[in-house]
Amino acid sequence: MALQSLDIARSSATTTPPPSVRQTTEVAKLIDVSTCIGCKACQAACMEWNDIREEIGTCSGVYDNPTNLTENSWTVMRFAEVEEAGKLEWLIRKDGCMHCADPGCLKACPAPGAILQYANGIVDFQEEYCIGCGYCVTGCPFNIPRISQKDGKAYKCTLCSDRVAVGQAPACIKSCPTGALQFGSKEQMRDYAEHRVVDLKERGFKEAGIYDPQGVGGTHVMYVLHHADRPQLYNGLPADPGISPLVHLWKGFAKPLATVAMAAVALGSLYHYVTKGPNEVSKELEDELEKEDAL
Amino acid sequence: MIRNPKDLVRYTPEERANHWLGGICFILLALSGLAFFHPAFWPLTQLFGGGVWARILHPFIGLVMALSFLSLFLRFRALNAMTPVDKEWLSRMREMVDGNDHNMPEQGKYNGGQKMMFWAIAVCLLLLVVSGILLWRAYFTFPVELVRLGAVIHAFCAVVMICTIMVHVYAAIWVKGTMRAMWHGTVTRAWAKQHHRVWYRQVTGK
Amino acid sequence: MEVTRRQFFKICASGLGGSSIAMMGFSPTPALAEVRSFKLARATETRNMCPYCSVSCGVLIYSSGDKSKNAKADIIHIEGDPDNPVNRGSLCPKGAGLLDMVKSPNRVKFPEVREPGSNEWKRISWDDAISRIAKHMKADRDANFMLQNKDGVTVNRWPTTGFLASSAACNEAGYLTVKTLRALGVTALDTQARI
Amino acid sequence: MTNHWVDIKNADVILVMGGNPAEAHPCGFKWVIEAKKTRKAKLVVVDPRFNRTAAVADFYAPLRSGTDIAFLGGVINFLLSSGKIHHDYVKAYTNASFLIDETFAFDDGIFSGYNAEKRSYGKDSWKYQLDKDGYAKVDETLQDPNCVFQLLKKHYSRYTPEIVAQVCGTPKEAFLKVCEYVAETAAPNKTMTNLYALGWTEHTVGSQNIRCMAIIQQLLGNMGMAGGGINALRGHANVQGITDFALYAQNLPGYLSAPADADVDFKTFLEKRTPKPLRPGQMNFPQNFPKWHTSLMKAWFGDAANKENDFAYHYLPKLGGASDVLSIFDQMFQGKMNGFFCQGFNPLASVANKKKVGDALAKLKYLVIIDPLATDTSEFWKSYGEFNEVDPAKVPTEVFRLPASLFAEQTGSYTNSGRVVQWHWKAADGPGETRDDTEIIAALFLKLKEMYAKDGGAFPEPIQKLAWAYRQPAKPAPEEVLMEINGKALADLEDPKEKGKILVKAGEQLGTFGVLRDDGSTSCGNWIYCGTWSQAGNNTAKRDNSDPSGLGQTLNWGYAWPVNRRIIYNRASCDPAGKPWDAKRTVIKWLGDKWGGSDVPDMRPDAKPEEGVMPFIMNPEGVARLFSRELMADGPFPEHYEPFETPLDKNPLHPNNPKAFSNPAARVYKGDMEAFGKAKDFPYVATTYRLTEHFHYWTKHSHINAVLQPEQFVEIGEELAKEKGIANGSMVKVRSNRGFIRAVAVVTKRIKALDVDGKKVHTIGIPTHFGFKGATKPGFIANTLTPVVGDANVQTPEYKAFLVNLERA
Repeated sequence: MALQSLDIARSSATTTPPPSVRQTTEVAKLIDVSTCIGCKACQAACMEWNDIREEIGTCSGVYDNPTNLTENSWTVMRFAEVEEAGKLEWLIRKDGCMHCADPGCLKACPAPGAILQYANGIVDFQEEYCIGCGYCVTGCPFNIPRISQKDGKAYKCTLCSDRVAVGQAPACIKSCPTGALQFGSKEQMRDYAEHRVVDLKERGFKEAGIYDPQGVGGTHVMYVLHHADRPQLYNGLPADPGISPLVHLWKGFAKPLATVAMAAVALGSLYHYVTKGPNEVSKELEDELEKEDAL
Repeated sequence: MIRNPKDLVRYTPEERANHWLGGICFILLALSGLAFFHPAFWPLTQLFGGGVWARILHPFIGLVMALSFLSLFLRFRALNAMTPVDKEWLSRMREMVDGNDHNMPEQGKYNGGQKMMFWAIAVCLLLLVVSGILLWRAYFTFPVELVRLGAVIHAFCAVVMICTIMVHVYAAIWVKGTMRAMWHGTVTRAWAKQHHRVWYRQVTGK
Repeated sequence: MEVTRRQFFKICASGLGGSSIAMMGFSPTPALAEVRSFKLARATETRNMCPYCSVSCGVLIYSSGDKSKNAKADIIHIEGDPDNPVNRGSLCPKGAGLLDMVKSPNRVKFPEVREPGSNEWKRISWDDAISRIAKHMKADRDANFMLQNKDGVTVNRWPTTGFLASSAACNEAGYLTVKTLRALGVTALDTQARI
Repeated sequence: MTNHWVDIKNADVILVMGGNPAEAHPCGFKWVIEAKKTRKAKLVVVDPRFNRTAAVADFYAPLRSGTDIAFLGGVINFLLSSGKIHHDYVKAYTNASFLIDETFAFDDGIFSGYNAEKRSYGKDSWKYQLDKDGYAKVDETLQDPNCVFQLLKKHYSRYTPEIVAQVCGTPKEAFLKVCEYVAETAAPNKTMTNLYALGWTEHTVGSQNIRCMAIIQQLLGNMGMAGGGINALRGHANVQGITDFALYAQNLPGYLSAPADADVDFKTFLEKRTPKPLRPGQMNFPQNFPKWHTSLMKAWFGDAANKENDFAYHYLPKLGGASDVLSIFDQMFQGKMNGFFCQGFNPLASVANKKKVGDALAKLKYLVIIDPLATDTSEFWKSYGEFNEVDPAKVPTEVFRLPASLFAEQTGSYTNSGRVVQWHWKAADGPGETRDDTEIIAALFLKLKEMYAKDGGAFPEPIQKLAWAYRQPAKPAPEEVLMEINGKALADLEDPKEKGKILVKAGEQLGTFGVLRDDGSTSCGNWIYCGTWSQAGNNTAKRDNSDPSGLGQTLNWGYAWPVNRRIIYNRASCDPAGKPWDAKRTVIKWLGDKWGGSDVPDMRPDAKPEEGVMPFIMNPEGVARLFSRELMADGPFPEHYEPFETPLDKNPLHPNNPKAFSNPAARVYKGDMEAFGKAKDFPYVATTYRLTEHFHYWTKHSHINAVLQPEQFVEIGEELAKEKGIANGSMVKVRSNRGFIRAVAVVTKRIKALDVDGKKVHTIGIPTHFGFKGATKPGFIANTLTPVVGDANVQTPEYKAFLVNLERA
């Protein structure tokens, strides 16, 4: 028994608009890094709910395990020990899909319907339709999608679209012991985040702020950072992410332009043929050779 | 078509087979590649058994085509060396296109346009192979910026290539008596004398 | 092969037609966008508690089946109990991974014995296990039970068999354990609480 | 916990020391974050490592492991010398004004009455001066040099910030900053809560670490307050319950002290345990001991416990001496034990000095493992290369492994760290032939009973007479067991104040321990659990989480012992007149005719404030103890002693008294003393601890958790790593005098070298959790390294501070 789909706002490799009359509230996940203890409950809950199991790895000298996102690890904690002016901070960031308003993965995807953006803002992969080309990886400014070695499909956080579709919060959010992860409408999350920023500023983090990068149209996963002026401190969170200009070029105006160019060549040839006619061997030459033969 | 024992041999069977191998590869590559390039062409993936198969097959076909062209390249490289006559020919291409080819400079086995095409395809294929490997995620992993660049180059070269080949095919259709050179290997003496008089003289000794 | 003007048009037309057919007729079934089915829709929900730390978080255990006689309940998912005032639905990485504890391949499923000097386990029945252990216990208790100490004070203890009690057992199990052990005279008794 | 998890949200300052709740109790830690978010509370962490709790703290101060008393003594000195204490509270609710025996003395690290030979104290001088009525003498002005307040001041005057820095390695400024945070809560309307766990208990001065905090919380007036208290963050889901049920030798269920050889008869036994009030008009609640004990014996032995046989007094074994896990393994090691049971316990991994434990187990005739998992202990006889080197052929022990069910497969109650008893329901059968712990115990008991009935044997009476009237004797239902624990009236219970009025009819479940009797007319399996299953039914299964006060008390969720009280000593949240110290956080108050509020009052409900009944009703003096009388083994005031393995060659507080180097009253067995390492061979301080991804030695069997933290590692500061040429992620060998482990080096900024007594001290962090069985990478057991020496009072081993050496492997 399939459940009702979420309303779709955008579908990969689809040039016509989806049904878009219904108004759906945008949702968002807020990651308040300042109250995150890096316990990895979100990682465990993610694996458990989504029925994915990473392989058991090894310790590589850091707390990060698994050490990177994979097709089986849709979220990982990234730990950074930052020491400035003798004050040590252990900055711990939950990494995973940001659910961009302007998703680079969706833009790059050539398979119709393999990447969807629901009207509530969730960007979801439909592995059924994924062809495994990896263009989504190229399109993503946050380096999130991973192609499975097992089935050649792309995987990433779904923001538990199956839970959200039935009115539940994503598994990671529900599990988060300290409430560093919150889920609600994007508006609620922004309000809550602003409240947290005020608290952080009072505690001496002058540059505290919200990470909701406009380069990708804003995200449906936002961070509260103590050092919003330097997101790179948090294990390389990009300061000003956007879809690469190369991807824009490739998946943007190059597509129609090239199609037109090819059509122009084809039609031009046709026109040429119609107007100029075929280039036949001249009668005189043929006659001349016939004469030679006759000699 | 009437075969005449005095027809001139333009391509050996090996050369023709080589050409058509490349040609078939090109068609398959263009069809599958276009499917990934623009949603309008997506249904073409069905010719390959669906999107996943198209994605799997495309790079392998590409490799076959690259090898096949490499062989063609080695065969015809010398014949495609540009000469001053070619340059003159090229500068007067308009007359040719208009169908007034009577006063064009005399040409060897290949005219300046054909040579241009040869080199364009060679460059495109080289770039397609290199950029294609960057994109071949099933076996290779490269830094994402390089992959992005690869995607742009691959798409650009593919479009240039497709246009070039369209011109190539059209030219063969337009210039009557050309197709048989690749189907059967021979051309009429008249055809040769009209379009490639230098070559005609070389092979006939006249 | 000579291609005449008419033939050329034919080729063009059939090419167009062919690709149109491919696009219309043979094109894939349109992608049906669908979120994954909510896997708990009709699973049975049971209120339980995390056995790990002393926050004792409330958990909801979801099992397949509706408890009908022929359907064997199989635990498929565990998440936090939102009503529990302490954890309010949250779980730590241990609690969030409870399913893998329940399903651990390292769970002991049958009574086993490793005999003296042996290098392997041998599966035995429960009856066998209980009788053999009870025999050991009785032999040791009868041989070493101390009715009086050297000062002649009644002490009634069995000092030669010890017991470390589980801190993850329910109160009821703990109570029955201590009640039984004290009746047997065990004094070498301790629990995880100490370490 | 004196308070409970949710109550942490009411705190203004949260001092985490001796614990790491973000790591070990993340879901409870949410209430710390809640306090930060909603009350702008400050989180202060003092720990040898910058841990996950420190990651979200407002202030972090390092200290050398094993020097908490020096640090906290410094805090006490700071509070007393700056006068930042809650004066009214201290005067009214503590024994500050009590006069101590004039012969009490403290001389260069040793209290009066020390016997070096026996390594123990005679405590005759650690007592109050009593008047002719047997009440303690007091000096309300707190000026008498023998009053507790003056003694306290004098004792801690030595703990200056300089001494703290010298002993702990904590920079002086950092120490003073912590003091300021703490001192803020001396204001009557401010509270600090303290969260501690094994970081304080696993020391040879473990109990005194906690005593230190008790003194501070008394001085600040934070006991009994919402958002205050001393909160032990306990280990397992039901470690509180299992402690309450006394699955250890010294007590019987409900913390009733168990009989020992010295209790030659029932009368002596009762007299020693039934205290007289030390101040007039106090509740002196332990005077009810005979009622609790008699009711327990009725629950256990039914009619076979009666007045004629002193309520089956001699059916109980008498404790002959130490009987803690360290002494049990020492006995076993000496070949004095034949049989052993491990019920949900993995001693090979969790007890100190793995080698000694393994050797001890190999001397047993039989070993029975009752566990859901294939534990390391169950395969102590099997060779796992260098992780467990043993020749099975040489191990004569017969080992049984009985499959127990897990939480999900059981119905019953757990008691959380906040003393809330909660019921849970079975979700599915266990795999294979697993059985509940109750069934396993019942099977063994019934088999033995049958054998004794048939063949006779040593002292069969208690076995034959043990009450076992369960509907299915082989499968006692948890419901009927909890009903038995709660207790019932065996006869109609008459109101002692009103003749003829029946409080409880015969056969009815009891509602409160207030009605327990010492004449055998009530039965109760654990007096503090009386009320869990009243006539109203199973109160532990109550699921109404409404919180009308907003303080998080949720009185209708489960059932907290005692009598559903959520904050104990809550009478102390009001001033002597019955007015709350902080009206915004009213726990209870005097309503004119009775006590009431958001919690069950910890006071006789009708005790008028002017009666002067003091809040600490479990103490015969009615007040809290700054001076702990003769109740501790190692002194009435905590004193800093060095760990048994220390990088120093003297105790900086007592440089010239070798007797006061390490805890003079801690017990050390022969062989274990020799196994201590010296700083010249083992220059680094090691400390073991938990990681949030794992739970003890269980979750190494769970795939998800093995993914999150797959392999044994040790944490090393960058400076030490550089000195030793150790690269991050490389293998290292850590050796103590008892063995070695190999692990991956995690080189970190989070552990810093400390400047201690003019010496640079490096700390090496060793997570436990790993072993040779499980889904994680097979590895060494961390307790291969740890020493066998316990706290002087409760024998908790010193896992948190010992010496090791380090090399590349």
